[in-house]
Amino acid sequence: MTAPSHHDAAAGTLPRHQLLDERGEVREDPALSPYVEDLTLEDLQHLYRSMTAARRVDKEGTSLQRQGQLVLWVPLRGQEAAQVGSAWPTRPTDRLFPSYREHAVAFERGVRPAELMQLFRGITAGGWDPEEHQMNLYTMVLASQVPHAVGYAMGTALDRRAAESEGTPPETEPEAVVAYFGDGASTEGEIHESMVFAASYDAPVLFFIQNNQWAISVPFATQSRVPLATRAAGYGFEGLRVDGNDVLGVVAATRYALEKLRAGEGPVLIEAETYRMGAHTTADDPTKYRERDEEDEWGHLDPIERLRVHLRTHHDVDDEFFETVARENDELAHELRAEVLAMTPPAFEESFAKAYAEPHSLVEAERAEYLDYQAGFTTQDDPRDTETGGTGA
Amino acid sequence: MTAPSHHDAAAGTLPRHQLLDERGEVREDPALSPYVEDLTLEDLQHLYRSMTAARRVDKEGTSLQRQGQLVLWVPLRGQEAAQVGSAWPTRPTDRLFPSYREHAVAFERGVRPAELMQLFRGITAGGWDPEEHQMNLYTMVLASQVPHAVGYAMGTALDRRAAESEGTPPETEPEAVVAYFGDGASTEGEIHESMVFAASYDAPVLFFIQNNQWAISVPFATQSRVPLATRAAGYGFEGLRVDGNDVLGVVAATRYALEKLRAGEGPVLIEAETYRMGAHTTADDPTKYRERDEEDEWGHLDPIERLRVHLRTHHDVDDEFFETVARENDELAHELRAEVLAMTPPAFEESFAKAYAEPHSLVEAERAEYLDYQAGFTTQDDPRDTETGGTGA
Amino acid sequence: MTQMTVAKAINAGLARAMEENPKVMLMGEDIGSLGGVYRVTEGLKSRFGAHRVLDTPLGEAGIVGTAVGLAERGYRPVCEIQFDGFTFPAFNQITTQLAKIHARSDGRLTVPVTIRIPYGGVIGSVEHHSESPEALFAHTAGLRILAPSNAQDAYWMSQQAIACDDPVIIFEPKRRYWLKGDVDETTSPGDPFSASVIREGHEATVVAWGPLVPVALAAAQAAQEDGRSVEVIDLRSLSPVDFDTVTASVRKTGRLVIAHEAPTFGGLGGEIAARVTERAFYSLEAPVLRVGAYHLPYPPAAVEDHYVPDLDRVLEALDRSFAY
Amino acid sequence: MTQMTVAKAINAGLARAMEENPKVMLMGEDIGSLGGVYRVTEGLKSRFGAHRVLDTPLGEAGIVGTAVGLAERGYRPVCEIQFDGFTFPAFNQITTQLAKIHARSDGRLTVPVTIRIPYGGVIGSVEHHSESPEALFAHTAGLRILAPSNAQDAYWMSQQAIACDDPVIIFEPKRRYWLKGDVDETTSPGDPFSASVIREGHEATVVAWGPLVPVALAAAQAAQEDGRSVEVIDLRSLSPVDFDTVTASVRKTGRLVIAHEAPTFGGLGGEIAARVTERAFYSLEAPVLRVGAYHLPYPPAAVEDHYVPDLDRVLEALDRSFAY
Ligand SMILES: Cc1ncc(C[n+]2csc(CCOP(=O)(O)OP(=O)(O)O)c2C)c(N)n1
Ligand SMILES: Cc1ncc(C[n+]2csc(CCOP(=O)(O)OP(=O)(O)O)c2C)c(N)n1
Ligand SMILES: [Mg+2]
Ligand SMILES: [Mg+2]
Repeated sequence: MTAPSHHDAAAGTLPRHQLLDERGEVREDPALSPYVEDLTLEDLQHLYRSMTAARRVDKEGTSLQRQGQLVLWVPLRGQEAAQVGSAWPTRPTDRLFPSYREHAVAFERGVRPAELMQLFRGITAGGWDPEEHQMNLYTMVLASQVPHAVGYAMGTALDRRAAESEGTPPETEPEAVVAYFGDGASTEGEIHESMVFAASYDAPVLFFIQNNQWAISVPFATQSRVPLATRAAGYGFEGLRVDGNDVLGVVAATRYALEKLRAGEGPVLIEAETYRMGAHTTADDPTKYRERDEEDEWGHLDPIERLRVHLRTHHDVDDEFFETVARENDELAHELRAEVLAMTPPAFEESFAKAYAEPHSLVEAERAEYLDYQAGFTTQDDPRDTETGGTGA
Repeated sequence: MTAPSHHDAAAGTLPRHQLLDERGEVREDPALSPYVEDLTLEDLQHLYRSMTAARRVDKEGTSLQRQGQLVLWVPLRGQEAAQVGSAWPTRPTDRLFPSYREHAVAFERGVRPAELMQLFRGITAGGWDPEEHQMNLYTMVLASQVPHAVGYAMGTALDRRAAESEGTPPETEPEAVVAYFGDGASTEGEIHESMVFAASYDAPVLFFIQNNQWAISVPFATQSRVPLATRAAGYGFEGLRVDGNDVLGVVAATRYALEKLRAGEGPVLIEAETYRMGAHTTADDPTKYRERDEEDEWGHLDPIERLRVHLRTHHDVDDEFFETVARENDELAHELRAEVLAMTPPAFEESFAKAYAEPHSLVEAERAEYLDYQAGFTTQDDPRDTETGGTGA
Repeated sequence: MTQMTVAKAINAGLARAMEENPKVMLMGEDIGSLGGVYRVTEGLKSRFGAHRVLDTPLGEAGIVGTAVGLAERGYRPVCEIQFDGFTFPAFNQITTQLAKIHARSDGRLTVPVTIRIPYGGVIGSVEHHSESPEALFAHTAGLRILAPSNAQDAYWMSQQAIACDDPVIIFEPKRRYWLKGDVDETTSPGDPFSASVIREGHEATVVAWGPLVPVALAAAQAAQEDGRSVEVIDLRSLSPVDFDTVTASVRKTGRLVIAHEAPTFGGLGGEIAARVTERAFYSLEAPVLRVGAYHLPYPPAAVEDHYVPDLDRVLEALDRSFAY
Repeated sequence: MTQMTVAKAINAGLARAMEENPKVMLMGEDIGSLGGVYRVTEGLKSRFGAHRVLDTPLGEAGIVGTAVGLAERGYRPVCEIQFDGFTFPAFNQITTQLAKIHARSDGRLTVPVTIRIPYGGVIGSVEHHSESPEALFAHTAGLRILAPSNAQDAYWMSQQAIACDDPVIIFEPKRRYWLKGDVDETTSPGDPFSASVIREGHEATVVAWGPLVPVALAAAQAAQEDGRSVEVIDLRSLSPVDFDTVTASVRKTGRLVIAHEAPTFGGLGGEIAARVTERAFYSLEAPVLRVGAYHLPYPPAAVEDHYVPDLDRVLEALDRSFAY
């Protein structure tokens, strides 16, 4: 059985890599298998932990939103293998550029779930320190982060060049950059310009597409007749198609790509074929546009389930491990919930300090006006009338 | 000998079609030769006439600009085969969307040279009736015309669908659309979105790229590592690479593509590899950025010269024909010159009638102000101070 | 008269335009099966077919750019941009192409494309879902801009925009999508490109549009309770602006406050203030005052109420005006 | 003091910034071997190397978007947009990304990108080569905008923009590229984000920027010949605007005329008029008058002189102002 895919007919010659199949069995792939040969049981357990933790946090996100504690939540369920499998092989010095659903990537980079939820709590448009985690912030305008990733990658290469020409070749291996985007976003023109620039400057950037088959209500077939990995050849670099629900396959493909990037062999594109098992966001209702059958079919391809079966059957991992992980995840979610509930918004006044890095006469004047105006309300009530429209998507 | 190309190394498996080689000899190409089998001597002479006429007009354009009679001229020399070869096979009902250098295409569509030169005379941003010639106007913002072409093509398909569902299937064959753009413009994001939309809606559009090796001073290698025709596969449609200085090859490739489009077999991309033999525009100085050697090398590949040799050696066309054509072209240029010199700008006042199709209060008010203001000058002098910067590119 | 929400009125207006003219078609992200993220186009795909209600690929430049080509072929496409903040990838097509093709062709080509943009804030969402970029389009000649504030206008302006041979952008007041109002479906109203005095008064004028119209009305009401008679104008059309109606009001009242959700600096309020001051200089008892957002990116939802002008800010501006 | 043209001054300013800081780099179409279509970057590629002067692929979104990433990596990229009319493909990157990243990151990230845009008309060219889109950027918080009018400012503002930790757009007056002026390369001047009174007068103020500054000066000179004393302000910074300097002048003169090449409707003149009227209401003897282009696409070269404001239109506005 292979994963259902809208484009298998047109897929033609581009092979789809898979190392761990739907039943948790290992498959040999001459090109990619070597890249996971060294994985220890501990590694596998780490991957399992990360994937399940992300799923648990995701569930808490939806429930917090339902309870009015978040303005929105963007579920990732189903995409844990694609995200953890691509983030885990990166080094701390590599820089990652997410879209807005890459929670498991963020966690793998050390972003705390509560930090991340600040955005969805509606108290910041960011939430964590991109420098600390070498993980950029979420970007709501689809595809816009991708040229940034390319530019950043160009910068890493320029830095090495500068160091070498100063006679101080860096001892560390070259850094790599990962740009995440979705099947829908792949249509945006900025993706194309990013690929052209990356090819032109041999930028060490991995374009990592999570093709989760849907862009809100629009099926993948609307965006492309062929796998997106096929596009890479049109820019003169390599594109790989991988089962995105197979964490080993994703780890292997990512390691392969990162190796190429560090060797200066230009950009690489990976299309991880996965599935958004839940709603697009908490404002979405998938029953409007897709069949229950399709969801069920993909349900059998759950990325976590197959790793669990694999751990059980091939590594004798027993209930105790799984129960411990589940308990830890519950604790994590519990703590997260407490943290989220305790979050308070910054004073609006602080916004005036964030728009510009240097002093700005208009902002200063408006800040003074605002403070004056606020001071004019002597009642204990907040002056705001709080009529809200209460919708969002 | 093959045409020099920046990307031959990377060209890989994508074949480059050629039917008439640099020495005017016919080459067999199993896929494309059948598409020019029916060409008569008269057809070949027509192609020759069109190509040389365009070149003659082009020369006149440069000289008119040098004499201060045009604000700018955009030379096409070297691209006559690509342009005439792609325009000639189209039908009057097909719609063409040019960039800004497609003079020979325009002439082939019945646009008079003097009509076209109005734009470069600085008296209009258009110049001809797009409906009359089924030839859109020039577009200065690179790539912007390409989504229009796709939308127009979508419209032709919708029209047929509507006619069919009304039980009045059109008797004519489906219309096709041609979108022209250059190697430089191929990098713009709108090109990509155009390709995605065209594939998604099976739009009957031919993307015709004139890869003339340069985008002003930037060589093709900066835009792509591989032939642009390679990109088509990434969208799931066919891409053809053709010697753009070989008019037979271009005719054949275009006919092949148009046939596919009319059969409803979706978009096609043709990359015609050619060379801009002159400057980018009359404001440009190619000695700043490219080698004389390269120009000379391409000089040997002149699209007109090889057709002339072919006509002479294989069709016994004699001097008289060539002399007659040259004389006719000179006359054409002579008349054109006279027409250009006689052109006067429209009154500025007319601009107020062109911005909107329907009445507009602000425009009407400003028009009245303008007329009032003009009326305030009682002297015979034009009120304008005519200091101009006098540069342009 | 039928009562309906603003969202439903747009839906009904679009449906009627599609019924009456087979060349009218809808394009956008998620507008088909889903009916749009706000359900404004709900039911239209099943009613008119997938060839007239296109769930497009995800590219705004592609949407507007192909709409231009469809218009050149004789269609009347209505594009939905999912949220205000996602208009910018299409900015080039709107500004350099859609707006200019009629002039470029010396009047030979028309491109009757309508672009619907749900806009404005206070919906408790994340970045780029709450912006008011109308001024960025008003400055460009060749475009027309409408901003309905109620169901009646929503119903008719949708149809009038589609019928107009010029490109029209409709800024839809997304936080008012569920606001109900009476719609007269039988009598086709007058010029959409005109302002409307929706409450008479003689001591000051408030001009607002779209989502702030109810706020302006509430302010006038509150002012009346304080004994002040305030006239309210729903501007309705942002390009062109009906300066005659605004000027006439200000000549009568002598005071003007303009309220919009967009940041004040560089917003349309400046244009209105400047032109009205020029035309009614001797009638003004106070400078025209503007109430807008601050020169900051739209802030996080938790503090958006401090950013977007509200009743109190309009009242405070009226007070300042009266203080002159 | 060195005499140089505006173009040469920018070239020298860029060169100096590149010398002083190895992180400064230039990006754009044709800026390398060709030295830019206006030769503003002439010689810089051979001097600093192809890795610091990038002849980029032909995509404006790619240029600005990769510059953002380079800035996040610690570089200080200077992007050239070849002509005003080709800024729009990058509009999304400029408006939703470059402008907002500092705020989005709660001040953690800075993106010191400079964007150079040769702008304005009367150069006798074809469509999209003569536009003045400054208002479309001024409305967006997070950006700063400079508009040098002379060689001294061109030299220093280039460097000051690069040194600024915020994104800065420089609108370069392309028709004045060959205007010569003295440049003091030794004394670094003050705040670039301030206006400058370049001619004193007491009966009226004219505010202009960029290419219209010489026109404003000529108008003041002509007015003087008619016995009128006109003060001229070179606005220099379009975002933020130095309202203090303008207001102080208007408090003194009582009259203000604002001239810009952009269409009047929705242009920056409205913002200045509105704010100055508010701040100097009781000092104004006449409404603030604006001189701008008409609400039409930039017309063909043969008639552009009728579209772009010139000396006579400024004088006519001054006359109207004096007539109050
Ligand atoms: C430029 C832009 N257009 C539209 C949207 C609205 N929108 C948000 S998510 C989404 C679908 C994205 O699909 P995809 O890229 O496949 O990512 P996924 O949501 O599946 O992770 C859309 C249309 C947006 N955020 N940005
Ligand atoms: C969007 C945009 N950016 C920049 C320019 C300036 N420009 C005009 S022509 C040109 C090069 C175009 O190269 P190509 O597409 O290969 O066409 P060619 O000129 O070779 O025919 C450039 C950069 C433009 N017209 N539009
Ligand atoms: Mg998706
Ligand atoms: Mg070219």
